[in-house]
This record gives sequence, structure tokens and C-alpha cells, in this order.
Amino acid sequence: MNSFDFSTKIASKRFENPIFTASGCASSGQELSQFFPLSEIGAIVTKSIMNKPRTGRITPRMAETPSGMLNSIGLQGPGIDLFLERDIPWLVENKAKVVVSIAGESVDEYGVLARRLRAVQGISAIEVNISCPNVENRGQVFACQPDTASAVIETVRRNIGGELPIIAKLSPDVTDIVEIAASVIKAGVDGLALINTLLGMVIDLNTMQPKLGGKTGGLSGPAIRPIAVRAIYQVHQAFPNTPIVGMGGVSNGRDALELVLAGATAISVGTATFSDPTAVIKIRDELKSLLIERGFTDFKSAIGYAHRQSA
Amino acid sequence: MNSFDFSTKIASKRFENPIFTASGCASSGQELSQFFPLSEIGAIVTKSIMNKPRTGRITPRMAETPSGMLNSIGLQGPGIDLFLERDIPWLVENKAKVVVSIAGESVDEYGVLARRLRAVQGISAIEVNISCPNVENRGQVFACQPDTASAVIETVRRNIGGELPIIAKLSPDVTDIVEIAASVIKAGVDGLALINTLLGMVIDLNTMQPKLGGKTGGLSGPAIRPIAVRAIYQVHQAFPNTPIVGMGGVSNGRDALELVLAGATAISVGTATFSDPTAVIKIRDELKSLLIERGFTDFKSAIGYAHRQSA
Amino acid sequence: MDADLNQLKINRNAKQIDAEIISNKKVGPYHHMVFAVGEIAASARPGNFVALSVGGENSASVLRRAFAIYRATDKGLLGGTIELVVAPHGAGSKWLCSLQIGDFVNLIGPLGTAFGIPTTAANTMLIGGGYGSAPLFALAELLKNRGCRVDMVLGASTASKIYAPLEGKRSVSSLTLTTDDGTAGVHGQITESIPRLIREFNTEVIYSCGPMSMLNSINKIAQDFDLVHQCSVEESMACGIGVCMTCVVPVKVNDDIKMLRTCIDGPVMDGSSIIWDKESLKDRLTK
Amino acid sequence: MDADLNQLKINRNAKQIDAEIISNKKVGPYHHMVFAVGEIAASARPGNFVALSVGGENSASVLRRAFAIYRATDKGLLGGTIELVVAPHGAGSKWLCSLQIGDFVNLIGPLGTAFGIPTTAANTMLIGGGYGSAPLFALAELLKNRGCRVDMVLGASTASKIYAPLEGKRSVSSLTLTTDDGTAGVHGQITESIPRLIREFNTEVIYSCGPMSMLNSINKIAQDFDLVHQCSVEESMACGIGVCMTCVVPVKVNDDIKMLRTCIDGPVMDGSSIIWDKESLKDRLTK
Ligand SMILES: Cc1cc2nc3c(=O)[nH]c(=O)nc-3n(C[C@H](O)[C@H](O)[C@H](O)COP(=O)(O)OP(=O)(O)OC[C@H]3O[C@@H](n4cnc5c(N)ncnc54)[C@H](O)[C@@H]3O)c2cc1C
Ligand SMILES: Cc1cc2nc3c(=O)[nH]c(=O)nc-3n(C[C@H](O)[C@H](O)[C@H](O)COP(=O)(O)OP(=O)(O)OC[C@H]3O[C@@H](n4cnc5c(N)ncnc54)[C@H](O)[C@@H]3O)c2cc1C
Ligand SMILES: Cc1cc2nc3c(=O)[nH]c(=O)nc-3n(C[C@H](O)[C@H](O)[C@H](O)COP(=O)(O)O)c2cc1C
Ligand SMILES: Cc1cc2nc3c(=O)[nH]c(=O)nc-3n(C[C@H](O)[C@H](O)[C@H](O)COP(=O)(O)O)c2cc1C
Ligand code: FES
Ligand code: FES
Repeated sequence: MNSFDFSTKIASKRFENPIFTASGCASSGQELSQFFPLSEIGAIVTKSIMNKPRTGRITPRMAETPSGMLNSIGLQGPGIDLFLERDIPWLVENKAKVVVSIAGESVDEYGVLARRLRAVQGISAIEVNISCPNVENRGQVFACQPDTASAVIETVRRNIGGELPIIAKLSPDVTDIVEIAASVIKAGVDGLALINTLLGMVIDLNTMQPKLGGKTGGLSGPAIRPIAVRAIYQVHQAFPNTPIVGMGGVSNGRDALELVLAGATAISVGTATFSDPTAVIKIRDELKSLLIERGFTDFKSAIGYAHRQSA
Repeated sequence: MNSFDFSTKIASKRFENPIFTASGCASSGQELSQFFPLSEIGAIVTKSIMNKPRTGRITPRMAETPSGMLNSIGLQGPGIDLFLERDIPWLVENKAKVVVSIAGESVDEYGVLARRLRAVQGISAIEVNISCPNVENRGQVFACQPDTASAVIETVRRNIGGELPIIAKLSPDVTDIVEIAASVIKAGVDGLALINTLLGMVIDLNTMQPKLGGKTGGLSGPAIRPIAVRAIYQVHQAFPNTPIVGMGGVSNGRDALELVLAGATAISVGTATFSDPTAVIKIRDELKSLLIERGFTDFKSAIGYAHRQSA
Repeated sequence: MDADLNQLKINRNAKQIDAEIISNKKVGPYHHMVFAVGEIAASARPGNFVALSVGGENSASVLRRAFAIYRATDKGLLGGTIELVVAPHGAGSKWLCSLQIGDFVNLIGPLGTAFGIPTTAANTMLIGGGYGSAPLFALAELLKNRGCRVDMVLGASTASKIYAPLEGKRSVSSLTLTTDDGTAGVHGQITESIPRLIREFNTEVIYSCGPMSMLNSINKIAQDFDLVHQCSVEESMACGIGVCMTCVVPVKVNDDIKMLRTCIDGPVMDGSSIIWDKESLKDRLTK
Repeated sequence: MDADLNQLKINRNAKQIDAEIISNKKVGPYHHMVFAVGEIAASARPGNFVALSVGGENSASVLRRAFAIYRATDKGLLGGTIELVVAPHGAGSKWLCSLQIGDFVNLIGPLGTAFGIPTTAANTMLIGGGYGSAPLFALAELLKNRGCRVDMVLGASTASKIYAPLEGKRSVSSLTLTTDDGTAGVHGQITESIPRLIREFNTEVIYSCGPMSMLNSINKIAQDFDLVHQCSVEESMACGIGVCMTCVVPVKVNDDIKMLRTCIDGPVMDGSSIIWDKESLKDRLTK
């Protein structure tokens, strides 16, 4: 049993195990390091970073919902300068594998961020969060149209150079997620991250107004897991060779296994970290046991298994 | 307090109170009549009926999910002939207000159904379920594109004649639900029903295959409520004069109030009926108390209240 | 069981109540639970089931769970009780098993069809797998009172999983146990023993309850011997009261195939009318 | 409280444990609950809070709930306890209040910043609204031991909602109660009495805990009197440990505005640095 190979790969990069944090749910890792050594998990995916420091949205920024939550952080963050100066060195020092998530308000901003990251040591991949409002196009989210989605990816590809894998993070709030996946694959991504949050709203029954300061927010947590599984299944079916970082409501090893069987090459854990800071560690251990119980000798052969057996 | 006016209106039709069943979650009402008189609620919305009898999908047809469930019934039903001969007379005899939900695999089938219904006595409205695969167009769901959605509605409008209100039931699985709403409003609907289920999947960890016989299924229940509230809010904001039958995870009066404040003119209750056959009655009573507590003197003035106060 | 969709079918006796738990005992791997249910007990027939809410107020489980009635006892003006045998399996059943005397559970019942009783005395065989034995004891009592011979066959993977309480056995003429691992009774799958026992007891009618695969095998045997086979089937149920259409099984009705609801046209159905090989239907079903 | 984002901030003492409930008593509208927390007690300071999982295994509530530590008692090798004052409000807190002695709750603590203590003896005033009084009693004890004068002012809408246990009062020099409805102490909002009391007691430092609107009013008074004001704020928290950025308040840092996390840069913050009028910021925030 010790010989079980738990490692996974995205393009050229190898990860010790397939359990990652989810962007925006682990900050840049420091706070979690109080609870476990960051080197214990596959990778830390950092909060999406933008070019400039950003204050984010007004509060309240969260509302609990049945088996889930809404958030409307508005990408608060220190900006790329401070991030590179402060967070990356700390992560490297703490032996964490790092996936840097980037976000922009224009195609150009993504390009600028890619250039800033191209020569940085200690990064294993770039996750491109394209679920951001495009200020140049009536605030429409990049991930919602094949052309804007691929424009961002092409720009990042061009600016990043070298062999750093690019992962495009897609929104489930689209009519046809396979179409969006196709467009970014064509534009040159090495992997996909599925799924970002779904747009939701809660109305406060005391004020009779939307509860969140930003009115709408992103729905995450176990409530959305069936949608994540479906999205991963559909995209893996269409593009079996494109690695998928799966996420959406994973809170234990069984949930993780479901996403893996649907087609995930790695699993990001978001909201579950809020209910348990060591969720990633438990999920890692439980997933490993479940795979071994089911007779798998390595993680990789479980990826997309639900497709292989179907009639 | 007795003077509270709980009635609501969709086009020319008045309903005693705004609590309806949701299509597919109350069959044609007979089974529920064991638990309460059907005349106690605003209306029975019948299971979507098709032209021919239909066996539906293979089992398993359901999977429970966190705060929700997936279903893949595949529109099993008796067909319009038996429905008109057996169910409508029974509903009329039992003094139920009836909204008939129709579904088709082609634009023509919707037209045929509309013609069959145009002269039928005892129907208060037609709900057009356009979340069905269009067999003439690679199985793409009608509700997913503005042109196919409006084609169905135009056909129903043309064939139904008279003054029977037409309600288009939309799918949340689209990039821009306001765009779809706009297209069916232009095609002549009197109201909208929001939201149908979201496409989801559960994988069975024993068989390591999709749990449902039909692989994917529709996600309903409290898990999707924040998405329903958001969709209703967006569409009511864009079209404040179009009545909306709101639904999605309503399981108590507070949930119903949330949808009403977002913009719903009536509330359909689906999955909650499975956990409690008398859920509609409880929701009706709780909603009324909550409205009175908040100083409303009639139901209508609460519709969309969350918009009126916003800055 | 009525297969005519033209006729409306309603659970005419079903009531919804908050039922108090008056006993909850662990019996092997199962929990034997007793609920105070008032007048519901009087209308319950062997084969009926109840649907229980699980998980409490803020639960992530939104659906009820179905449980076969093990025994219903009507106490007249004092009200009545029903007893269930619950296997702690997933979230809902484990929660149920963890409840204490005095706790309340929302309950709807009695639901579904009951076992049909032969009009004249007959030799009957009652076959139960795992907790599938639950509804058979009350049936045995009823059959015995009607003058039938009752042979009971209970099987499970291992000895502890056979649910066969002492008091349940008093109405049976014979009791055969089988275990897959040989820890009790006959070593082997329950279905292996059935043909021999049918011959031995001159069985005329078979009643069965257990996993679908077991029912399917028993049905083949019943057809070989040309016996009536009433089986209590188990499909995933969302509502339990006939409104959702999730719980269906394919049934031959004349030349047609109908998807009948196991919660209202079942759970007890005529084994010979069920189309056991679902895969064979793929072309006739909606994609 | 450190406002410099260049410096990393971690809850260095935070531990995650399953804490046993060793007492749960209803006190007026609140529950006073005691948890066995081992070494966590030793590192807790007045103002710190804990984050508890609520709802049990199959709960629809996925987030922890934050509770101010009312008292922490270190018992050396025997481990320690912490005490909380819980108002049964919504699903999570009601579930907590329903727990019994011997039940376990997953707990993370101690979290957040503690009240700053004056380096020299000073006249302090501790102002609490509703369950906001909870962290003030431990603070009072600490201040008294440092030689400070401690005047406590507790207010609520009505008498029963003032949480002021007998044993908590032993460290205070004076205790003033106020109620909005006049059922106990001074009739009126708590903030109406403060200016008078500040003059009477020659207050130099104010500590406060309660609803944001109350803290805001107290802060205006503190500024009028040019007093130091340490307040414990309350924003919706998803994680409680600094990773989610939901719990922020806007704070002036030099000429800039930073959104600081109340779970790690707070809950105790310098009242004068907080931008209380969120609406004034609308243009500087992300849309
Ligand atoms: C007519 C009928 C009679 C039954 N009688 C009994 C009985 O006497 N004793 C007993 O212990 N159980 C019985 N069951 C099974 C019971 O209803 C639950 O399915 C079982 O307890 C598992 O639920 P869970 O919440 O523990 O598991 P989970 O795995 O959490 O259940 C998740 C969902 O799957 C469904 N599900 C899981 N397993 C089954 C199954 N085998 N069949 C149908 N649906 C399933 C559940 O209803 C639920 O909606 C019966 C089921 C039916 C349909
Ligand atoms: C630093 C801090 C200290 C606190 N100390 C105490 C205390 O000592 N005693 C006590 O009774 N409560 C305290 N609370 C409030 C407590 O955390 C819960 O918010 C409260 O118990 C309501 O939760 P619920 O599950 O009952 O209500 P629900 O309405 O079901 O809660 C739903 C969600 O809204 C959030 N929420 C609801 N009300 C508030 C609120 N007033 N502030 C912030 N978030 C809210 C909850 O955290 C939860 O995520 C404190 C909160 C914070 C942030
Ligand atoms: C508070 C919060 C903040 C988030 N911030 C980001 C972000 O900055 N960038 C991003 O790509 N996704 C962000 N997400 C989305 C998550 O990475 C993840 O895609 C989503 O939450 C679904 O996973 P989960 O259900 O495990 O949380 C955020 C989610 C939450 C809950
Ligand atoms: C078992 C089941 C069957 C359904 N069948 C239909 C249907 O025939 N036609 C339709 O328009 N919607 C159907 N729906 C969708 C519901 O009407 C409703 O839009 C959805 O379930 C969301 O509401 P809820 O969360 O209250 O269930 C069905 C839903 C369920 C759960
Ligand atoms: S379980 Fe709903 S129809 Fe049978
Ligand atoms: S609650 Fe998550 S950062 Fe403060």
C-alpha cells in the first residue's frame, strides 16, 4: 500500500498529491501554515492577484446559504508588487508548491501580470481567473464568451513564454461550458480549472434588501457540487487529454473521488477550508484510502474512470 | 388583519393566493388532495404534458445532494388525450385553479398542444416548459437560445388564441437569462416562470458510474435558492411589469418572501412537497404572517420590494 | 396492484403526523424502533411502508426515507404503534438510529400497496434478504390466521445480518436461514436453496422482499415453477406519495410498457409483470 | 492591532480541537456554556474569540460561528476551560444552545486580537451592549490587577438582555445599567449616559463591545472627549482565521484606506482608525 502513487501532473509539472487549495480560500497560505505544513498538500493556489492593490467590495461580503455560501470579496488584494516581494518568497521558503492565480479587468492587465510572473522562481503554474468583469466590455465576464475568454489566454500565453503551465479557470454560468473550454484550449492552455462560483443573491428579510453589499455574490460549497461534477464530466468527455483542476463543494474524500472519477486531474478545496482549516489534509488522506480500497494502484488511473466504464 | 389582500394576478387571471405547486412536483394534484383541499392554494401547476404518452427515462431517476436533489424523469406522462379526459375534469370538480404545463420536442408539438388546450374550460394559464431538448436541433434545449425560445412562444401564442395567459418557464443554465427573458417577452408571453432546475450529476462511488440512469439530472431544492433569487431579481429589474412565477428551493415562508421581494408575483413549490406534502399550505400561512408583520396590507405591494428601496 | 393509468390512485389512508419514539433497540446490526402513531396503525397492512423525515431542522437531507412496516399494533382508543427495522447505512438512517425515546419524527403512512392474500388456504413461502425480512413477519401472521402454510426463508451475507426476532417466528411452519459466508444456516446465496424448498413444501405462492437482484432471481424461479410471486421492490424514492415519478419500475401492461410508481402502485407488485432487465428497455425509454 | 500589510499576521496560538461541553446553563435569554479546551485556555487573552462548527455532521450550515471568550481558566496540567455567552438567534446558535453536557464541538481558538492594556494605571470605562458584555468581565479583572479604575456600563433593549453575572462584577469600581425600555437602570440608549459617566469617572480609556451602530456612537463620544477607544467589532465571518477576506472593516492607514480583517487584525481595533460610515467609501471601493 505504501507503493500507491498519489502524484499528479499538469503539463510538465508534477505534484506530490492532487489536493490543492482553491483560489481565494487560502489567501497566500500563511494563515493556514499555523494548522499544517504547506508542503503536505499538492499546491497552494493563491488568491487571484491583480496588477494594482485593490480594496474590494463593501461589506457584508458573505451570506450563508443552504449547504453553501455567497461571497462578494471583489478581489481585494495587495497587487502584484507586494505579492511578489512578500508572499512568493515566503511560500518558497516554506516549501509550498505554488499556483499563482491572476485576474484582470482588461486583456492588457492579464498580459502585464503574465510578464511580471514569467521569470519568477518557485511557481508551478499560473491559473488564469477569467471570471472577472471586463471593464472594456460593459462589465461582461471574460469567461462568458468564447472570444473574450480566448483573447485573455492568448495574451497570457504570448507574455508568459517558457514552460510555465497555464490553467484557465472557467465559470459555470454559461450556456455551454464545453464551447468555452474549446476556445481556451485552442488558445493554448495546458489545463482547465472547473468550476468557479455561480452568481447568486440572498435578500435580508429584516432590511428587505440584498444582503451583500455588492448585491450579488458567488455561490460555493457542497450545494454546487453536482454542477461541478457535471461540468467536469462534460469537459473531460470532450477533451480527455486536457488536465482539469476540479473544484466545487469538495468537503471530504468521497466528494473529491467523485470529481476525480468525473475527470479531475487535481482537486481544489475552497469553502471546506472555512469550516475546517485542515480540510485539505483530511481530504487528501481520505481520498487516498478510498482509491486504495477500490483497487487503484495510482491516482492517475482513477482520473475520468466514470467515462471508461460507461456503455 | 383579516383585510390583508393575499390575491395575485397574472395577466387577466386572479389567484386567491400566490402559492402554487411546481410542475412535475405535484403530478396532476390527485395524490396531494389526500393531504389538503386543492382549492386552498393559488393554483396547481401540472406536470409538463406532451402530445403522446411517454415512458420517461430509465431508473435510478433521482439522487439526493446537499440541500437538494437531482431528478431525471424524462417527462414521463400520459399524453394530452388522457390528461384532458381524466385529469382536467377531476381538477375542475375539485375546485382547483389549474395552470397546465406543456412540453414538446419540436416547435410544432408545442403548437399542437396549444391548439388542444385553447378551448378547454377550467384552465387559468399555460406554462410553457421550454427547458426541453429540441430533437430537431441536436437536442439543444429550447430555453438556451433566444431564437428557439421565442419560436416556441410565438407558435403557442398563435395557436392558443384568446386570453389564456402564457407563462414561459426559463432555464437558469444560460449565460444571460435577461436576454432569454427579453426574447420571449417580445414573442408575446404574459409571464415568466423562473427557475427550472440546473443541470447536474452525481457519481455513485460503488459503481464508479453516474448514479442516474440518464447520467445527468436537474438540480432542485434549497441549494439552488440563491440562484433563483438572483435570476428573479435580474429579470424583474429589467422587466418590472412582467409577472414572474418564482421557484427554486422554497421550503418555508421566509424563502417565499425572499423570492417575492426579489420580484416574484407568485411562488411555485417543488422539492419541498417531497419532504412535506403540506408544505404549500405551511408556506402560504407563513408568508402571509411575515408580510403582515412587515406592515404590508396586500401581497402585491411586496412584489419586487427589494428593488424599490435600493439606492 | 392496479396498472390502469386511467384510474386515479391515492393513498386513501395516509396521514402525516409527528410520531414519538417509544423504543429504540439495537438488534445485531439493525435498530428495532417503535413509534406511537395513533390511528395510522389501524389502517396499516403487511407490505405498507412509512416515509420519515430525517436529519432534523437544519439538515442537508431534503428527502424522506421509506421504511417497511415491520409490525403495526392497533390499541383502539389508546392509539397504536408501528415498528420498523432500520439498518444504519447513510446519513438519514444513522440519524434515525441515533434518536432517543421521547424524540419525535415526522411520519407519513401507511403508504403503498399491501401483500395480496390468497382467497383460499395455500402453501406460501416468504423470502427475505437482509432487512427485507421486516414486512414478512406480519404477513406470516395474517397468512397463518387465514389457514395458510407459511414457510419462511431468510438470507443475508452473514449471520448477524439476518433479522429474525423470536416473536416473529411463532407464525411460521418452517424457518430456513441461509448465509453467503456460511456463518448460519445453509451456506450459499438464498436463491440457491429456494428450488429445493419449493419442492419440499409444495409451495404455491411466493412472497419476497429484499434487494432487486435477489427478487429478480426469485422471480425466475417462480416462473420456472409457475408460481404466483408477490414481491416488495425498492427503488429510490423522492416523495413516497406518488407525485414525483422517480420511483418507477417498468411493468408489462397488455402489450405495452408502463413505468409504475413503486410508492403507490407498489412496493408490493406482481413479480411476473415486472420487466427485470432494465437494459433491455433502453430503446423504448426516453433518452 | 497591526495595520501594516507588509507584515504577515498569523494566529500563532490557535489550535483546533474537539471541545467537550462541561456546562450549559440558561441565563435570562442567553446560554452560559463551558468547554474543556486544554491548553487553549492558557493562551487566551481578553478580547480573543473562538470559532465553532455548528449543526452536526449532516448540517446545511457550512460555516463556523464566532463567539467572544467570556472567561478562560487555565488549570495547568488539568487543562483549561473557556466560557461563552451564546444568544440563541438563528440556526447555528440555537443548535449550540441545545447541546448537552458531554457533547463535543469542534473549536478553533484563541483567535483574533486582544484588548490592549494601558502601560500605566488609568481610569477605564468598559461599555457592553447585549451579549457584547461577554469579553468585558475578563478584561475588567485584568485591568483591575494592573491598578486601573474600571467603570462598567452595560446596556440592552430590556432588563433581561443585560448579561451581568454576579461573579463578573467583582472587579469593577462601578456598574451602570441602561435599558431602552427602562425596565432596569437608566432609561434610554446606552450611549446617552456615556458622556455624563465619562465626566463623573474621569475616564481616560474606553473599551467597548456590541452592535456596530453602538460602537460607532461611542466612538464619536470618545473623539469628542479625545479618549483612546478600543472596540471589539463584529462583521460576518466565513473562516475566522484570516483566509477569506469576508470580515473586513475599512481602516485609515496613513492617507490610505485598507480593508482589514476583523478576525485577525481584529476583532479589537482602535476605534479612531475605523471608517464608520461605509457609504462614504462607495466610490473608493470595487463595484
Ligand atoms: C419501499 C422501501 C422500503 C424500505 N424499507 C427499509 C427498511 O425496512 N429498513 C431499512 O433499513 N431501509 C429500508 N429502506 C431503505 C431506506 O429508505 C433508505 O434508503 C436507507 O435507510 C438509506 O438511507 P440513508 O439516508 O441512510 O442513506 P443515504 O445513502 O444517505 O441516502 C441517500 C439517498 O439515497 C436513497 N437510497 C439509499 N439507499 C437506497 C436503497 N437501498 N433503496 C432506495 N433508496 C435508497 C435514500 O432514500 C436517499 O434519498 C426502504 C426503502 C424503500 C424504497
Ligand atoms: C467576533 C465575533 C464575536 C461574537 N461573539 C458572540 C457572542 O459572544 N455571543 C453570541 O451569541 N454571538 C456572538 N457572535 C455572533 C455569532 O457568531 C453568530 O453570528 C450568531 O450566533 C448568529 O448565528 P446563527 O447561526 O444563530 O444565525 P444565522 O442567522 O443562522 O447565521 C447565518 C450566518 O450569518 C452570520 N451572522 C448572523 N448574525 C451575525 C452577526 N450579528 N454578526 C456576524 N455574523 C452574523 C452567521 O455567522 C452565519 O454565517 C459573534 C460574532 C463575531 C463575528
Ligand atoms: C471567499 C471566496 C473567495 C474566492 N476568491 C476567488 C478568487 O480570488 N479567484 C478565483 O479564481 N476564485 C475564487 N473563489 C472561487 C473558488 O476558488 C472556487 O472556485 C469556488 O469557491 C468553488 O469551490 P468550493 O465550493 O470548494 O469553495 C473564491 C471563493 C470563495 C468562497
Ligand atoms: C422530480 C421533478 C420533476 C420535475 N418535472 C418538471 C416538469 O415536468 N416540468 C417543468 O417545467 N419543471 C419540472 N421540474 C422543475 C420544477 O418545476 C422546479 O422548477 C424546480 O424543481 C425548482 O423548484 P424547487 O427547488 O422548489 O423544486 C421538476 C422538478 C423535480 C424535482
Ligand atoms: S417516490 Fe415520488 S412517485 Fe414514488
Ligand atoms: S473571517 Fe475569513 S478572513 Fe476573517
